[in-house]
Amino acid sequence: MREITYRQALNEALVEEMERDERVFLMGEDVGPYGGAYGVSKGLIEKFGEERVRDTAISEAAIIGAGLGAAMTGMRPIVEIMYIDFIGICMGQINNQVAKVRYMFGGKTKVPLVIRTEGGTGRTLGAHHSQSLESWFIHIPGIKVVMPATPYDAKGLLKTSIRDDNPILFIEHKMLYNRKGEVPESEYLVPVGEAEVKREGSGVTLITYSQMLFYCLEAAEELEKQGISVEIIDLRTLLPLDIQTIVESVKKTNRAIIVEEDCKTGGTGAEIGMQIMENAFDHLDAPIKRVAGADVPMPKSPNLEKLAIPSKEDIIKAVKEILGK
Amino acid sequence: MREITYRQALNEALVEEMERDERVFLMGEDVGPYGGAYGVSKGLIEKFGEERVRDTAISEAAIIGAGLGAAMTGMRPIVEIMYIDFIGICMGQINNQVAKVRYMFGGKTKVPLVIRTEGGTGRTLGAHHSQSLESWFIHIPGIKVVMPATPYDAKGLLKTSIRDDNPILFIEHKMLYNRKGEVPESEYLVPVGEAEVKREGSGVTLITYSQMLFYCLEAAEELEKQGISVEIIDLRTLLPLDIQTIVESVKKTNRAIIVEEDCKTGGTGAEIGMQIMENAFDHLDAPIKRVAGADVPMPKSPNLEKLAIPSKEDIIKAVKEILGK
Amino acid sequence: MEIKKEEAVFLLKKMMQIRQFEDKIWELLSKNIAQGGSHLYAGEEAVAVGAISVLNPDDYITSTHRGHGHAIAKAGKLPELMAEILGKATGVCKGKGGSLHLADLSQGNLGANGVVGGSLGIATGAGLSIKLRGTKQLVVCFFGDGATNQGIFHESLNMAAKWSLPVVYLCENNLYGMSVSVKRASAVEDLTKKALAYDMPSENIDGMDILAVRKTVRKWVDFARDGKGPSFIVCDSYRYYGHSRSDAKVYRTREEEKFWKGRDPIILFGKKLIEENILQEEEIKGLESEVFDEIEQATKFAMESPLPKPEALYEDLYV
Amino acid sequence: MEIKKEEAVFLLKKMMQIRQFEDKIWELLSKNIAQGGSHLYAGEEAVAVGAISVLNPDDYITSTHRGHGHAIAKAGKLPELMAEILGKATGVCKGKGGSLHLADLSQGNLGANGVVGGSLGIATGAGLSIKLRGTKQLVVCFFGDGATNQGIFHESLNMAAKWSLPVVYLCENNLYGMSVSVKRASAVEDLTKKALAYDMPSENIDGMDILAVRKTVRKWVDFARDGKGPSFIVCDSYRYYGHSRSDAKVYRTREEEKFWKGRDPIILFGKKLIEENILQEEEIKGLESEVFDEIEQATKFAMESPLPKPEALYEDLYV
Ligand SMILES: Cc1ncc(C[n+]2csc(CCOP(=O)(O)OP(=O)(O)O)c2C)c(N)n1
Ligand SMILES: Cc1ncc(C[n+]2csc(CCOP(=O)(O)OP(=O)(O)O)c2C)c(N)n1
Ligand SMILES: [Mg+2]
Ligand SMILES: [Mg+2]
Repeated sequence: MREITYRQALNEALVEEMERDERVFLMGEDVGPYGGAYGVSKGLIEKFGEERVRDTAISEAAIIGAGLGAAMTGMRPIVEIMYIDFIGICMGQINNQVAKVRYMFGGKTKVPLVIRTEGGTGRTLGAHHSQSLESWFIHIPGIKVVMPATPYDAKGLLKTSIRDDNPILFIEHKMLYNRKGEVPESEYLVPVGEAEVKREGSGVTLITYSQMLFYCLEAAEELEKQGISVEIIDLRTLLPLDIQTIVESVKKTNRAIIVEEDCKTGGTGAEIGMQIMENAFDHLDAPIKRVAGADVPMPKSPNLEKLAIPSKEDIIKAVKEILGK
Repeated sequence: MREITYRQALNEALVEEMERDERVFLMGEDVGPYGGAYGVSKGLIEKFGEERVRDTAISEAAIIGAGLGAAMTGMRPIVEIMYIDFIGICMGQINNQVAKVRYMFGGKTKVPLVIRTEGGTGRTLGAHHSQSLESWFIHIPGIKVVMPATPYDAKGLLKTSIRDDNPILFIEHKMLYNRKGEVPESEYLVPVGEAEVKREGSGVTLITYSQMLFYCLEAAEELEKQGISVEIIDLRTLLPLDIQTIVESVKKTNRAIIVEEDCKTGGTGAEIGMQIMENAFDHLDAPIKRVAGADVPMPKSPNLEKLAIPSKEDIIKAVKEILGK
Repeated sequence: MEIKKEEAVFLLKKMMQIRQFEDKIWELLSKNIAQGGSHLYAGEEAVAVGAISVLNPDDYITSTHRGHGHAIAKAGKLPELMAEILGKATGVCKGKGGSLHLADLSQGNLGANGVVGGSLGIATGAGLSIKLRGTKQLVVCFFGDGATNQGIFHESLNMAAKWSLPVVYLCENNLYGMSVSVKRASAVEDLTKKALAYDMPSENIDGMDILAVRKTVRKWVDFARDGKGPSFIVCDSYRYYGHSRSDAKVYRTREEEKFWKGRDPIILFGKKLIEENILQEEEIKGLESEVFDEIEQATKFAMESPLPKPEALYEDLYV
Repeated sequence: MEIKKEEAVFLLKKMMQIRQFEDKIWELLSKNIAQGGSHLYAGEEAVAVGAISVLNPDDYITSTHRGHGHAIAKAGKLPELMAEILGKATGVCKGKGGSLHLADLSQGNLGANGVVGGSLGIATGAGLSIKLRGTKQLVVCFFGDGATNQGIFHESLNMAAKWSLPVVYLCENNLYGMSVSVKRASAVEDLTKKALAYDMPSENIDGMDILAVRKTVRKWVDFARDGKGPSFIVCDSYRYYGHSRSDAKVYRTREEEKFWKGRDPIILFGKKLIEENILQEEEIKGLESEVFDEIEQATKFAMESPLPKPEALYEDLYV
């Protein structure tokens, strides 16, 4: 199968859905001629024109608010927040408006809105351009949170997200844009809300998502050489959480480690861990572990930045610990 | 000892600290002649004048930003966000600026800023005036999160928070303002970061905070009559979490239930539960339970609002379940 | 006065409906039958009724925390609105929204909002949607004087002006945001100046005079429909009740209240209609008692309606 | 020209330091010695140097994502700044901040900011602090044209104007916010209009002419120090490099770049000084090579400095 980058995969998803449905349009900072800060929307303005590919002012709150208003009145907007680090500025709009209008209004409206953004560490950009804030959003009933790791999932999930009638926060990862992977030429969709076992194994289940998937896969390779078998689940969607797939795996391996890039305290691993405890306590042979980011703002120094997020070695160490090796 | 309300206790703390230190001032919407939406700052403008008790425009982002700027340059501001529901509007300022400047600047500044706000359900105000959003903030390294339940703790913790050189999110509860409790006439402080065992017991540990403390206490009374002994920990501070006090209790009771008013998924109970698992797994005789709010925006209807948060009955039921009764 | 009798009756009655509706809510609040917060619109009727009366049914509005008046003016049905405020299953939002979240999408009311300034972005996006869909609709975005100090107000006006969106931004200046006067909150007292930052046309009018409101709003509605873009209208008005139930109104004088009540929009319009021989005193009395009956019926409906079923808690969240 | 030689040398040298510093950073970025983002200030030197040169040492500034120039102008030491950009332990923020977060509290620099508009509130609060403490300090708040479309810009200006705070809001209009021109982002091209919404005095000046910048900023600094309140200055300028390393600059023409480089603030000022016989060509050359040496030394210091120790990860978070 052909291999394309995560960036290209996302770009194809945008193009295909905009061709398919003229209610779909894209709006955000520098999404036009510049093609988006990470190049995902390159070529779109040439293809679809200025009306459907709209460069906005640096006004995150109005971007989200306007996306919502358009979604409530017959359009299917995709809005972009350049870095998830800036999403605090429009958190009021996302939490109080986007996520709540449908419920507050007794189900009498729907919000087919995709908020595309980008997060994670790896480019030594410091504390305002390296955050992983997904856990705020799994605490907001009314939205869904999607975080693809592979080009295949990126394309399939973005297409599905655009067709979903619910608001979706779609979080890409800055270190994955250049990563290549197999993506079919023909159309396909990946359902929102389904995790996937990306590697089968028997000794321990690693539950992860986004960039950390690749750290886990590398760790698993190395562990295999040492005779340790690891199963890896890529959540792909964080809300709703596919707890069933997780529990099935944990029932098999009896051990779970959550590997997450965000700050540990109050992070996504806490919720995932609690749900495992609530659903599979009797199957656990050891306490669930979290391999997570440090509880600090992201430091600039490249060495500290690396230290602040899980490494392959951290994962290997945790696996060995949980296995008592 | 004399009994005063939570509102009065907070008011006294403000007065005492403003008298003690002239760098302390209060700023927010309707904090002046109106005395604050819930009356906490009544009488302050008369006592301290317009310079130190400042009514602002409805500009939450600038309120926080200005509080930060003042804190970095020699003042000790207390700023008020009327409802925590609106805090999304200034989330960017809190997350990126307030919490991060000290670390980003290599420790070369400090931020003695108290952000007072109010949350919780109980007045059938609907989805924009009933939220419990504390879990977002335990995921922000750099700030502390304080949530007092009793008048005693409200006063002692507010005074300590004002004297703390770190930024503190101080969350009051709308249903507690009128609640009375013992508060000494003479000065005292309650340390930030320390939980308290509010009721000793042996069968199960209830871990809770803010309004839910009283629900737990009532449930414990009733359970006692049925011969079930419950220990209750009031966290009082959510970040940093006093995990030691929790673990000590769980080692004794071998069972833990977290009772929280916020939406369950991604809530504070997830983090507390995971920390118990990480620190006391071998002492657990049953899976940790969460009694938590429903994963929905708060509905207006009084009956649905009640259903959406834990009730005394829910707590009793969970205790019996965890004890296998 | 260029107004037909039928139209005059419609306008007068709508204003009376709002007034009596609000007085009734006040009564229900005092008796603790209505719970929670309700920000009452009494005194400002000419603004909502005047502005909305020049719209087409498929035009949109966005409303505020003080939204009963907008909802009633935008073809809202009194019983369902009253039921919603009481949190009943028969309410326009099935009892999930309440006073702060009255919305009726089927009537083009994109919703009240518990957050000051919370609807500004939505209105702007609805305007963008109209432009992209190429219809002849437009949006009237209501908000208070206090909301003009919120960041999103500025971001929205800039966006709408830049993109020439069909949105009329209508500021209800009732002199206070809760307890803080415009004078104490805003660097400019003349709020039309805020539109200068966007080269947006703006006008300040008497919001107690329904005909003035209609005339001005119609002008800017036509402007928007002609594709000429957004506008900013400031309507001076006054809320009769306190901000909410617990408000002791220490921040304003009884004289000021008297002054504004002396300019009551309903009385003013009624007098004018009598003077110009369009309506007779008795007809007005008749209307008043018609409305009285409607409100009584709405109240009865609301009070007798059931609360939502427990299952409703988890309904209506996702599609 | 009313400027003493000593002062002229100071100004020219500061501008040269910034220019050469930025050119060096560009070189280090290209060689991947400097990593991450760096938004370079080259071309805009007259703004930072001109404005900051009229301040007292205990006055505050707040800076932006394009903050190297402000930091250097506000008495920042080149080696520590360079080290910070490379993430070294000897950096002014111990390597934790980086290019986007240069701050030096001891010099009154309240910090650069990775968030557009992120410093507006801080500057306003510092102004409030000055007022409450009753000192004679003031704040110059730098931000870009793009930041004027952020909500907090408006909230801050309103607050400062209402409370008459000693803050000079200084907009560096370099025609673009990343790739989007002022024309495409803002409803008004003349950004001084944004101050009309707050009755705040404002002025638009040539940001390539350091003497014009000094004259105007001094005027508004005096105004603020006299307790007359805030002001809004728009300095027209141009950034020579792309927004960041990866910027292909598709949104602007090479002619436009040429035009602005033809108005280079350092060359312009140097020429004027020669014309007016304040400095000789050789002296300028001498300054340039002095600065060259300083930059080389700073670079050497930065490159040879150690990275932070692993323990540093958890230091400096709480007091
Ligand atoms: C963002 C936000 N801040 C504060 C509040 C609390 N609050 C509710 S109404 C109000 C005053 C609003 O004033 P204005 O916009 O003038 O509308 P009015 O109430 O006068 O109709 C305030 C401060 C809120 N609902 N939302
Ligand atoms: C809130 C926010 N939105 C978007 C960005 C991404 N970004 C960084 S700089 C920039 C352009 C800023 O333009 P301007 O304010 O004119 O400053 P300039 O870069 O031209 O100096 C953008 C969009 C950001 N850092 N913060
Ligand atoms: Mg008002
Ligand atoms: Mg710019």
